Amino acid sequence: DAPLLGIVSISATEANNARYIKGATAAAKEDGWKVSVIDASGSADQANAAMQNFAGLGAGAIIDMVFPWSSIGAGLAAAKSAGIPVVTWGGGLGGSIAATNGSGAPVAQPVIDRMVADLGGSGDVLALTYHTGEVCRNREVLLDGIVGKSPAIHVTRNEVRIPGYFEDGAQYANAWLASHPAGGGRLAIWGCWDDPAIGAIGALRQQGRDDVKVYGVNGNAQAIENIRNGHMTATAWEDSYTEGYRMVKLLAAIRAAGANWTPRAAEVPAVLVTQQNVAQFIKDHPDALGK
Amino acid sequence: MIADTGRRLSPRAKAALNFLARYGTILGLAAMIVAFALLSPRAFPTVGNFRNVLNQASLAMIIATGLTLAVIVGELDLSVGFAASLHGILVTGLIVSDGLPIPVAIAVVLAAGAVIGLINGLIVTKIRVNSVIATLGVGTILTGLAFAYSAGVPIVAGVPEAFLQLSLGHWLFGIPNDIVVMVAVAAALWLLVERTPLGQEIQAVGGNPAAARLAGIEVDRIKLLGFTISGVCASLTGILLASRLGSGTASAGDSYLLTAFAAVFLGSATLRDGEFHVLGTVIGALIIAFGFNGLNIFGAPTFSQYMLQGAILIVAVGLSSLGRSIAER
Amino acid sequence: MIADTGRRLSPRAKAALNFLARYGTILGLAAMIVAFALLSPRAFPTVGNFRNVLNQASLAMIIATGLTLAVIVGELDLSVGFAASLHGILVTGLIVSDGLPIPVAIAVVLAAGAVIGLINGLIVTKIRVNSVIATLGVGTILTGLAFAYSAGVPIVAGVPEAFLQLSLGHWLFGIPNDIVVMVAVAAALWLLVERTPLGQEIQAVGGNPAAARLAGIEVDRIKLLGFTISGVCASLTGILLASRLGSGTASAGDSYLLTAFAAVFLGSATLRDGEFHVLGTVIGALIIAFGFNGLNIFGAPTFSQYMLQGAILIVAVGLSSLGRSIAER
Amino acid sequence: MMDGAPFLVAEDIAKSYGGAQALRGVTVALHAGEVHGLVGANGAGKSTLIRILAGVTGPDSGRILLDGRPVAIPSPHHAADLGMSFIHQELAFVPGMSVIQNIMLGLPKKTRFGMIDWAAIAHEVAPVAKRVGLGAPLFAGVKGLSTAENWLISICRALIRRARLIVMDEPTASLSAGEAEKLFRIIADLTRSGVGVLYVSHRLDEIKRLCTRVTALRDGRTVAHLRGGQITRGALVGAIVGTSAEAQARAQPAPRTGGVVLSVDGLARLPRVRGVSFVLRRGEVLGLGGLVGAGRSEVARLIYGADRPDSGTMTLHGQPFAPASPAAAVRAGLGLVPEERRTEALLLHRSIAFNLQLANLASLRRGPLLDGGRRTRLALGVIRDLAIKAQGPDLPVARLSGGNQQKVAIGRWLLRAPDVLILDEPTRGVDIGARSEIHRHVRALAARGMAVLVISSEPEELPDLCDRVLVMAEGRVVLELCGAGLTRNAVVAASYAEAPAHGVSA
Ligand SMILES: Nc1ncnc2c1ncn2[C@@H]1O[C@H](COP(=O)(O)OP(=O)(O)OP(=O)(O)O)[C@@H](O)[C@H]1O
Ligand SMILES: Nc1ncnc2c1ncn2[C@@H]1O[C@H](COP(=O)(O)OP(=O)(O)OP(=O)(O)O)[C@@H](O)[C@H]1O
Ligand SMILES: [Mg+2]
Ligand SMILES: [Mg+2]
Repeated sequence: DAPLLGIVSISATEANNARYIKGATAAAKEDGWKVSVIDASGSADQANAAMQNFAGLGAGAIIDMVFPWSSIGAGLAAAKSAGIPVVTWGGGLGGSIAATNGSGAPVAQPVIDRMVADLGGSGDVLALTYHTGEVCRNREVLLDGIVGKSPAIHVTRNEVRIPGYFEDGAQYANAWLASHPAGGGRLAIWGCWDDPAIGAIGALRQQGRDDVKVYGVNGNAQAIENIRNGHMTATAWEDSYTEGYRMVKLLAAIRAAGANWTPRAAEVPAVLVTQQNVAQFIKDHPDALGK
Repeated sequence: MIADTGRRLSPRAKAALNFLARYGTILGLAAMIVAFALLSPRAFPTVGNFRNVLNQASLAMIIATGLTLAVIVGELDLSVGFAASLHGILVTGLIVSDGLPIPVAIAVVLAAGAVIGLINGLIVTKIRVNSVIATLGVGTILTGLAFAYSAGVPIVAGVPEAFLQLSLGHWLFGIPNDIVVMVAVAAALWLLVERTPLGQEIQAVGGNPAAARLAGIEVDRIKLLGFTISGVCASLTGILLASRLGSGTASAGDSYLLTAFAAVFLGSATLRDGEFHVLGTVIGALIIAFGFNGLNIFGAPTFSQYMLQGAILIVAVGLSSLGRSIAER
Repeated sequence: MIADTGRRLSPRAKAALNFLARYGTILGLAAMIVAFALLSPRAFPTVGNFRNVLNQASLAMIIATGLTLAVIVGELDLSVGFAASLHGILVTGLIVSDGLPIPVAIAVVLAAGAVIGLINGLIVTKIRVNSVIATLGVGTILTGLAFAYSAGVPIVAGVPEAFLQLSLGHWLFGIPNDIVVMVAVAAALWLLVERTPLGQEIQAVGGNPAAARLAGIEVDRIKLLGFTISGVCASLTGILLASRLGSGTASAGDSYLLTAFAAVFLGSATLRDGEFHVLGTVIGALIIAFGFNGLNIFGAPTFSQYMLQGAILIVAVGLSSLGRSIAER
Repeated sequence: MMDGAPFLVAEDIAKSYGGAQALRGVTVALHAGEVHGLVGANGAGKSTLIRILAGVTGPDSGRILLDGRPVAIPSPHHAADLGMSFIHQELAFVPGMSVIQNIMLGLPKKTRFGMIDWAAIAHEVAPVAKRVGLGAPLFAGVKGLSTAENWLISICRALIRRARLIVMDEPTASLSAGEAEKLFRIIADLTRSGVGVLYVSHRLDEIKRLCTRVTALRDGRTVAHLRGGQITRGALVGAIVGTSAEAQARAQPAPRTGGVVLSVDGLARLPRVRGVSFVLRRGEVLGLGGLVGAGRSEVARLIYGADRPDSGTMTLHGQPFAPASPAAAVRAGLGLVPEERRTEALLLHRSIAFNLQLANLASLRRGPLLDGGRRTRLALGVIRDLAIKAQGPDLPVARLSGGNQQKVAIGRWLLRAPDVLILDEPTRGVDIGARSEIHRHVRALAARGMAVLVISSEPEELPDLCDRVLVMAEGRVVLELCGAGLTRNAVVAASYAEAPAHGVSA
């Protein structure tokens, strides 16, 4: 019988999650896993329940997507006592997690650098943040570090919710734009991942504002499309398909090593996508548009 | 010990309280706008910002006025948010993957919205499942359909600019289309409920279904109508949302559910005592939209924004209801 | 043409329908369990898995039985999910940052839950704000408080093992603690509502507040009690959730809101006709938990899991209500 | 005993609701062991006074003295503590509860280990239930009980509380002669044991028979105190309406030449209706008499499509008639004024005009819209015709007195004028003036060709109003009365008759 690979996603409909699942599923097919995906729809409690269920099923491995290791205590405990390795994507390394990737803070670095450069050292930034997520928090720390070196850049922060990030992104942008009229200085909107920034783009377009640069992270299909159309300035394409693919490939080694396994991060480098290189990028990664 | 329990309010005090009871919520909205204007005199009270607020409020308002119809006939419709998500995916899918002309795709999706509303209604009136469970169940199924249709991947590539202009454009005197659509929907539903014979039946069914039935009103049909209108409005919101986002994205509309409910229940304290009505919902949606915008422009930190938003809800209704309960004591 | 509309049900058919009306929901639960057992004969029908399901259901059930009290007295409490989130942060914060002993921290948080419930109740009974708006407003404020307390960052470091054992341990005959707590809460609330004089007043207030008042029952006090119990149960859920997650995380408990409502309304179709009661809620929560677990274990694709979950809700209630409506026709 | 000092005095009580002055200065003195009648036209303020005594609402001015000491009654809870017990005009039930739970609502209950001891309570309640004639099983739900049975539950609750004063607001309005008789005997027992009873009724012969003193209200003022021999029908009518002339209710029977409009054959819905057959002719007023639970309201609901029959056929204007819903019946030309105005007929929070329009929306259509002006005119017409005491057509129906609410429920159908009108207890709670006014309207409609079916539990009403009366017992028609044979006593006697195996076919 094929071993079971249990995937617990915070939101299987979120674009990046979906791409990761695709990659993981492709690798699983090659390695002879049977895949089962549970959408916890943002609920940590449901994620724990799903992990317990997978443990009860005697799964061969569990992938936790985005829930930080700190919020899946019961699930980890169940997996541990059943001897099932748990890896995370964006959940960080801690507890009894065997491996992680998509930790994503470094991914954001080129985008933030690019934004600060575009601002030329002064201006206003609307940062759309999500503190509950470890990845987003780390990206924000990175942002603070880089922007902190330019005292003339002023950052306004707003927390978005999951779900609800589009609407929140749009609403926060809308209000921020009202107090930052065109012509007052250089303006930028930064999303700790693409979706809130895409919500903000809706607000910008509705107000007919083209003086604000928009930056995202992750490079989901919609972000690439927006860059191509000129509505977004830059994003870092996190190759989540490959991340999913490689993580599953790593599982064999984890299982073989058993108790001797040393937890580690297995990151996949990101690609900075801008309006200048987007055409070439799409040529290189046609799948990035979600086809 | 004094046995005379008479505490008579002066006629003037009573009139003031009655005024408060009726217009308290609207006064709350006005006071809030004035307060924000004083706090952020340059950014808040501008034509541009007000247009933005209306624009931003329009989708929530369309879904909320539709929901109002379901609530007036005495039922809850918890499927509206999930339905909006599905319809957003569906309309982009029909345009992008199936190559349907935009008007045809929109017509198909609006029809699908009507059908989903009808299904909600049939489950409630024929199988007699409580509307909370029925619409939650249907909403969950719709989420599944959205997954099935899109495999969770947003439909992005190839969304034509003409479709984006649906929400982003302004074809009438420079007024953003979303606002025009919102005003049209609210006005049509207001006319239907308040000014037509059918509207009287709609109101009667929610007020006392047993009495409405014995007065010769087809209660089940009216309920079906309420659900259907709610479904169509949800699909309209989904279409405009997809146009606004430039993509069909699963669960993009889910969060409208709570906003719409807040608007509808805020509205029930407006002008009338605890009755749901379209105009009230419009005012409720405005309170929510102006509250969010004003707090944001003022630049309060996120946590205090939440606290103030919560307080605005309670105070807006509290003004009316306190006035009413003192006046009637 | 025959005008004879007679369709007489045989007494046996009528008895069967009445049985269905009463036990339809429970039959649905049983049928679902049997179906899953046939589909996944090795993994589903095991003692371990059933203990697992009960364990998973326990938090939702605690919050849902508490909510049942608010709903029985005729009000909605939309703050429970947000309250659970806040209390989870609060309890870890008190233990980790303020170094309070675990029992003291728990007692403080339970008291905070009672106070929040009381505030909900006072806004509803004294200011007469509709309970949907009041509890949504309070819930929003609680979200703000949770942010203010934790800045949205999960409280992880230094959570003592003893606190984790609260939810993960099993101190009584190897039964997981969560299950023990859940059974205790449900049993206590069931006794209160169904078997005590106070419970009669609670039922009366929800059934017909005007009649209850005329009969000399202090309606407002009973409503306060309902809200307070709902608040305490939400805080208990928040505490156990934090222990289960091993951290205090903002918005971790938010999603209990919909689950709890689904359980409560599923329950209202169980055994009784559209009345809310504690036992019904317990069964409703079990239906949801077994549905989630069975579909998980069967490993259906994500989209069909949603569709089946939605269908389970509707069918479970539909069995009862269809039976009832045919029998009464 | 009766001539001692009164133990409860309500002195110069005034109360206004918004612009309406419900009470302008009312004084009532109650003695232990007496039945004190409270009479007055609809909207005179009787129920308002009672609500003040019960602590449901507070007076604007005036005071209440108990045993000579002023007391405050801020809530119904306090009223109970002061030893007062109430049967309010508007029924107050918890629909999801059982009979015994409703009886014990708000009363202290016996417990064991903190848990309610229902067995012990039932032991206590059963004799009281028997005494008032409540036949329904104590542990059954109240859903599906008839209005009369609900009233008996209210009466049980008031009796079990063991009060010094029991206030009864139109307790017999929904009772038929038998139950009323039982109640009168109970009242007699109560007064013998020193309990005071404040008794409100529009049935003047009851007042005459039961009361030792009477206070009459008119427009919120005390207009007369009568006692003993002063309590005559003429004096009561004079005090209530301000003149001594009582409108003649009995109309001349219209010549019954009309053809059959509705015929009912073998209509049954077990267990309440067991085969009912009759015909209803154009221009006639047909009465349906009988005891509580005889199945009359059920027959009305079956004809109206509100319930489905087990068997039986109907024809309307000679065509087969089997309405699937009340809406279908209304389209076919029927109308029904249901028994329970508050739950079955009215939207209490809506205006008079809104309530009146509901069966008449087609006639208010102007283009696609509703003709608001016409709606107001029609409402004003009904308010005038039925003498509804209200400040205007926009007043919510909840603010009307009980009798005036009943007039709104009837007014809806007077506006529509259907071919067949079914009236279930049409004058329940309506004062004597308005009662004859309603009777006059019904007769006028019949004279214009309408066929009317009237259900009434009030013994006088059917002989007053009807051309012909069918008496029902246990789900069957047992007797037809008409002409000289149609008298109060004949109706009452037939109600108690053994039900024959087969009904009398009309
Ligand atoms: N809640 C209220 N709001 C406004 N007006 C009211 C309210 N309750 C009663 N009234 C008015 O007070 C007056 C007295 O009403 P009340 O119910 O005391 O009359 P009643 O003598 O009991 O009449 P009936 O015989 O019809 O029961 C009426 O004109 C009525 O419209
Ligand atoms: N929907 C129902 N379900 C169950 N039982 C009912 C229902 N409606 C009425 N009944 C029962 O049928 C009996 C007959 O009621 P009905 O109202 O037809 O009698 P009635 O002759 O009009 O007497 P009343 O004067 O009490 O109205 C009542 O005693 C009641 O218990
Ligand atoms: Mg009265
Ligand atoms: Mg009857």
